[in-house]
Amino acid sequence: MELSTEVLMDMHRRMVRIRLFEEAAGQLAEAAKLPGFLHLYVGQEAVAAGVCATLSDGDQITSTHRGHGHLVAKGGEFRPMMAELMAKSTGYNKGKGGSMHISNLDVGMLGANGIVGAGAPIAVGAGFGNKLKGNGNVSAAFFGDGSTNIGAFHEAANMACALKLPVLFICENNEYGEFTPRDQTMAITDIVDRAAGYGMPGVIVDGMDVVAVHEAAVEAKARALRGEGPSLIEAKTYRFYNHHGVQNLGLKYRTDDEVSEWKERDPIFTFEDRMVEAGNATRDDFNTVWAELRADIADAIQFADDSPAPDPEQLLVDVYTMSTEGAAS
Amino acid sequence: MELSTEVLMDMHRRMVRIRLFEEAAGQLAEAAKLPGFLHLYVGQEAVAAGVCATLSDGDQITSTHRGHGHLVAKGGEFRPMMAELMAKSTGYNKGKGGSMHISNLDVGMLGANGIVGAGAPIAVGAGFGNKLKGNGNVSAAFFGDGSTNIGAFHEAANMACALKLPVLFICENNEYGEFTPRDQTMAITDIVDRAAGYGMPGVIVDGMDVVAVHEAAVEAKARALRGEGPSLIEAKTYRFYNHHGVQNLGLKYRTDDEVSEWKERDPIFTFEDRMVEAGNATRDDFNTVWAELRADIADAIQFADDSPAPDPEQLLVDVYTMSTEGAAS
Amino acid sequence: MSRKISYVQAFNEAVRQEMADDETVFCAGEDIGAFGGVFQSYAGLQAEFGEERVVDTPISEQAIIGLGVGAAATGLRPIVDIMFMDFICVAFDQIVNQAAKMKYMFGGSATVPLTITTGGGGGLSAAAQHSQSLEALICHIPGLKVIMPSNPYDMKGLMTACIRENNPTIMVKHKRLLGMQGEVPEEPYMIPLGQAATLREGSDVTVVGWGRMVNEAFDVAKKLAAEGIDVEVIDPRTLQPLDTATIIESVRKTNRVIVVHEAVRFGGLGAEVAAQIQEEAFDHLDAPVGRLAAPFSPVPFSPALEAHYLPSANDIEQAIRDIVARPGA
Amino acid sequence: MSRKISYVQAFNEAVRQEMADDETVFCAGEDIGAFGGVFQSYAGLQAEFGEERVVDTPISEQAIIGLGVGAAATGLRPIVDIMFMDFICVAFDQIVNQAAKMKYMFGGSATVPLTITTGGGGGLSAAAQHSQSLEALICHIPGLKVIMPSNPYDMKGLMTACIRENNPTIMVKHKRLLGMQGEVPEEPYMIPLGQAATLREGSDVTVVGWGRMVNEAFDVAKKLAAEGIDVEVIDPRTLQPLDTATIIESVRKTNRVIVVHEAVRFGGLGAEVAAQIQEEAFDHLDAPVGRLAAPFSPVPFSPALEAHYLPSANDIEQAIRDIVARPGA
Ligand SMILES: Cc1ncc(C[n+]2csc(CCOP(=O)(O)OP(=O)(O)O)c2C)c(N)n1
Ligand SMILES: Cc1ncc(C[n+]2csc(CCOP(=O)(O)OP(=O)(O)O)c2C)c(N)n1
Ligand SMILES: [Mg+2]
Ligand SMILES: [Mg+2]
Repeated sequence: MELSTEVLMDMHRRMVRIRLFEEAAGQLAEAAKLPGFLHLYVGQEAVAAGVCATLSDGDQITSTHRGHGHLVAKGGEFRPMMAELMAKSTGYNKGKGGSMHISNLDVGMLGANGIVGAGAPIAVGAGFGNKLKGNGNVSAAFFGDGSTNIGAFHEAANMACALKLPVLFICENNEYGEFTPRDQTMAITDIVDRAAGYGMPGVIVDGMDVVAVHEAAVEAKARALRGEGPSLIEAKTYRFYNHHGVQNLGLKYRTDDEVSEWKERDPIFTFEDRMVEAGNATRDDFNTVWAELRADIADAIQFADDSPAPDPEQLLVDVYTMSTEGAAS
Repeated sequence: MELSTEVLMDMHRRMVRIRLFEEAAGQLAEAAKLPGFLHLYVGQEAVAAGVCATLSDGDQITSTHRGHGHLVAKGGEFRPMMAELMAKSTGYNKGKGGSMHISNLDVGMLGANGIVGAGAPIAVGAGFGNKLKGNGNVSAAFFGDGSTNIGAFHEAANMACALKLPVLFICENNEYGEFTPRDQTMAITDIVDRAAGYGMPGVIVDGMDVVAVHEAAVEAKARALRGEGPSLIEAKTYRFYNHHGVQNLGLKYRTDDEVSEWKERDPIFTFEDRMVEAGNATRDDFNTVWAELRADIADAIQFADDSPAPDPEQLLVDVYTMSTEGAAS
Repeated sequence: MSRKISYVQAFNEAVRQEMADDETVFCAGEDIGAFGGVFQSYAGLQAEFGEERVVDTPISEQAIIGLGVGAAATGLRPIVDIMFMDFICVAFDQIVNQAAKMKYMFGGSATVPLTITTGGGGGLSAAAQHSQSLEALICHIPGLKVIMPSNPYDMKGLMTACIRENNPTIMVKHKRLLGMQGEVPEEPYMIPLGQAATLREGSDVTVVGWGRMVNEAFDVAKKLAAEGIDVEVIDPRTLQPLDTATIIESVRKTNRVIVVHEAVRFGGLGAEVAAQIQEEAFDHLDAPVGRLAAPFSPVPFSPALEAHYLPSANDIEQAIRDIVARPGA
Repeated sequence: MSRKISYVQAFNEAVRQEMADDETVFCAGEDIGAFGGVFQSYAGLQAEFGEERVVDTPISEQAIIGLGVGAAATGLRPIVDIMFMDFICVAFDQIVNQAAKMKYMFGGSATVPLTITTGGGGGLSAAAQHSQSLEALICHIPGLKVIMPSNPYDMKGLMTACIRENNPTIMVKHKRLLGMQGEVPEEPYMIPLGQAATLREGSDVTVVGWGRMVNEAFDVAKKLAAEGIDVEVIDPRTLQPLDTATIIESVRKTNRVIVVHEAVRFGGLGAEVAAQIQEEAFDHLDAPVGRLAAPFSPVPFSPALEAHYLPSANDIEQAIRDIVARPGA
């Protein structure tokens, strides 16, 4: 598949947006400016970017505890995202959700999720809706390697296959669930081995290569839209920071060598190198992107900083929708 | 594998015991003498008999809503079983459990279960215990095709594989979950396709052939005891009666042809024919078994009939164990 | 309005009429399609509305709720069925942590017009895992609405209101009331959620009850009227939000009150009702708020035990006699 | 006994000493092995007792509980960890329908000496799915015991009692108390389950609270003592079974009582406490039983909102002032 420079640069931009957002969030967390937990997506950018570049606002994704990356890739804006992480009233979730529940339905992002595996069944529901409405949309569930051990993942995968729903299952295999290596929690090496048990195709892609991810997603989406049901894409990837926060907590559950080997394969820098080599872009092009987005991040932080915390009167607002009938569609 | 006549006759006896118990239970239910729900195992006898013939009292099994067959095969006695179904104080569960929770820990039967899929994680726990104690025992989880769609099954299978536990997963694929055909609820034909996703071997056996089931179980048990972890055995089988109770409820979810084709393959009668043909037993041998066990059943019904209902004072007994320390082992 | 139909038919009619009226309504659950559901709640609907809108699902309660959440958040009005109320435990995360909280966590941007239907209550010798009344668990969870009708008329009106409601609702059908006959208008109508019904006015004592228990209380009240004991009977109908105002007003008049439910007394919803009454009507109470409920044990299988387990008409009568006999303040 | 250790160290010490003393004790949970658990509750145990007895599990809460149930029913004393209390919802069936009911359903023949440990409570900006206090849900389930210590001394004694207990217990560590220091004897000791502690005697009003809240109440009581308001402070420590006798006795003396907890007020355990107090001490009450608890909403992420969500020392102080100011009967 030959991708246009436009698509390539779009995916690059998505990756850089994630990287800058996450690095900034990490710094703010270290400066104790972000309350709560923070799970950074740095290192895995190619997965979200490659998949989301195939999706429109009408397509939905569900996410995980490691969710900002997905929302950025799906088109989330820096200002309300940063404000949400800082628990401000101008955040996407009005400060009520934070990092683990960040969401924006306008761009089809049905929420980060604090419960491992819980997003997948919700993606299946969105996919069911798309099929029933016949709107030509698909949904994609992002989830980690560790989450494929939980019941909700299994039920979601099987149901989507049984009902032939237009759903993409995107596994981000970063080889760890929190501080425990994948091979201690499953007797298989490739998550994709689970696909056959549901009756869907499964493919392994290099999760550090946004083009490879994109190709697999394009194919899976086409299959879904042909009415042939879901697919499983396993992206082999790695998180550069700790499970949560920025620093390791003393325990060496990953070797320095392992970390630096993966960092060599940085999804953004290797992509830039290839683009420059192939003559598709110049260093300057990329520098411009980084500079522009850095400015956006600075602006977003300023915006979030200037925004007020939610008013205590908001505490009991939005527990329920107050209208009946017709508000949903 | 050459099986001794003794083993063959033992398996036959287990099957006939199940058949007679279940037929009697069905008749009692029709006569409104059994309260609650009743899920009969008739047709599937070869599975429980073939597997349990490889197990000792020290090995454990977990079961399903369709649980009497498993308990009979594991060595459950007619009297306390019939009494339990009739809600008598002399039942295995003192009338508190009934058909859906019938159990007997002395023979290693950790209970029928009213929650689809819930038995499998418990079998994993028993298997963990066996491994930790190094007692050379194994546990076996029986479950239906439909139950492999539920999260608990998935988690149990994966955990047993990850921890390399001596557990046998025995799927009774009777092609239906209640009134819904299997192919509407999964996009695969063989449950065994799920085994690879956990990293365990899976084998399909003719669930109407007790010898085939037995062979597979022997192999799975040997593997478990070699410390190589669990196996999945899928027994293709069929229930001759309705999902619950004896009669169909009007709805023709299975064709008459389908039912009678399977009945042609009755696990007991075909086994008897083969035995007679091979000169391993005579019709008379079998008639003796049936007659003897029929008498046992009559005795058990009499026993249950004569037994008292639980005294109301038993209502709040056994909610908790009243002692601390040391009662468990 | 002289047409009489049953409680379960009233449920069915509400679903049918809403499906006919609003094409965003669909149903999904185990065996609800071709078979119509184990309680026949969904009988005939698949024939009328097709397999796309009346969906037989795998045995996957988590994915069933997730299907509903995802479809609801993206513009449909799902009705999803959990066969027995006991099984909400299998899907508890999706109900409690996803469906209930999505709107709030998302800062109000999500709307989840989801109806969960299930069958609750005891009295069928269905034992510990098929007989529970677990309303207290879900009434404690902000974001959910919980409904438990006691008669066919209320069933239709409340079910219609659930389907049109823009928040997650849990409609609990009492299994022992399925066949109860009553007058039900043919045209669609709504009973607003959160409005109690005063089934009988009285001056001596108030009895608050729901599900089958309030009908028992009503019969007792009629009987005692002949003796000059004048009982007011209140059915909250919706348990969350609870119409406390109607209850408090009644207690301020009668000065004595008994709450009766099938659920276990400790931590049951009766505790909340009692706590609120003594908070709001402290100076009006001539006796402590009485609670009649199941004792602290799992539901026993034995009919002899279960008869003692569930509150009976006799128990209600005795409790009323006792409380009116107590000297006032 | 002048040695001070922290709440979480007290937990850890109890586990370590019981493991050393009883080889049937083992631990299993996510990241508890090499890493020692996200709260470091299990720190050092794998190094001391090996991988066989301190087991890192897959992310499979249902199978984690099932592992415990099956191992407990076959003679071990499992301690299984559910990282955050919110996640009990993921494993709710295994807790509520299996662990809690097995003994009773089996007519007493099973013993389930299982300890479930988890981290509860808010105040860490951990948002709606990592902050809940769900004790009311499990206290409503016959068969379980529920423990929530408020200080290091109680933690060690209660955790030791849990491990030695022959029924399923749920030990809830309050996340905000993990670092709390206190004097803890080095030798093993038990605090019997079901015994409240009177932290402070007083004559004007009783405050009943648990977890972090009772410590807040204690500080308020000390402060108010200077003003001559004499507050009795009771910590039930075990919530199921609840030491009602101690509470009732206190209220009969003080005639006024406030219950305070972090959980949502509606349907919280405070309702049960209030209901029982008004039943048992009706004629002794000079004011309605007061309840201080979280309002009816999910836990908000924003620290500004969460501060208003959780009851505070100020709220407790105000409630005490109000109730003692109320004219008596
Ligand atoms: C049901 C549940 N169990 C446990 C956790 C705690 N937890 C949060 S993230 C995580 C690891 C997830 O691993 P994986 O799915 O591989 O995602 P990754 O963090 O590697 O992106 C765990 C165990 C949780 N949030 N929910
Ligand atoms: C969690 C749960 N969901 C649904 C049910 C209702 N139910 C009881 S048996 C059954 C079908 C089970 O099918 P399968 O596993 O194939 O076993 P079979 O009945 O065919 O032996 C269902 C849906 C249940 N008991 N538990
Ligand atoms: Mg991972
Ligand atoms: Mg089946």
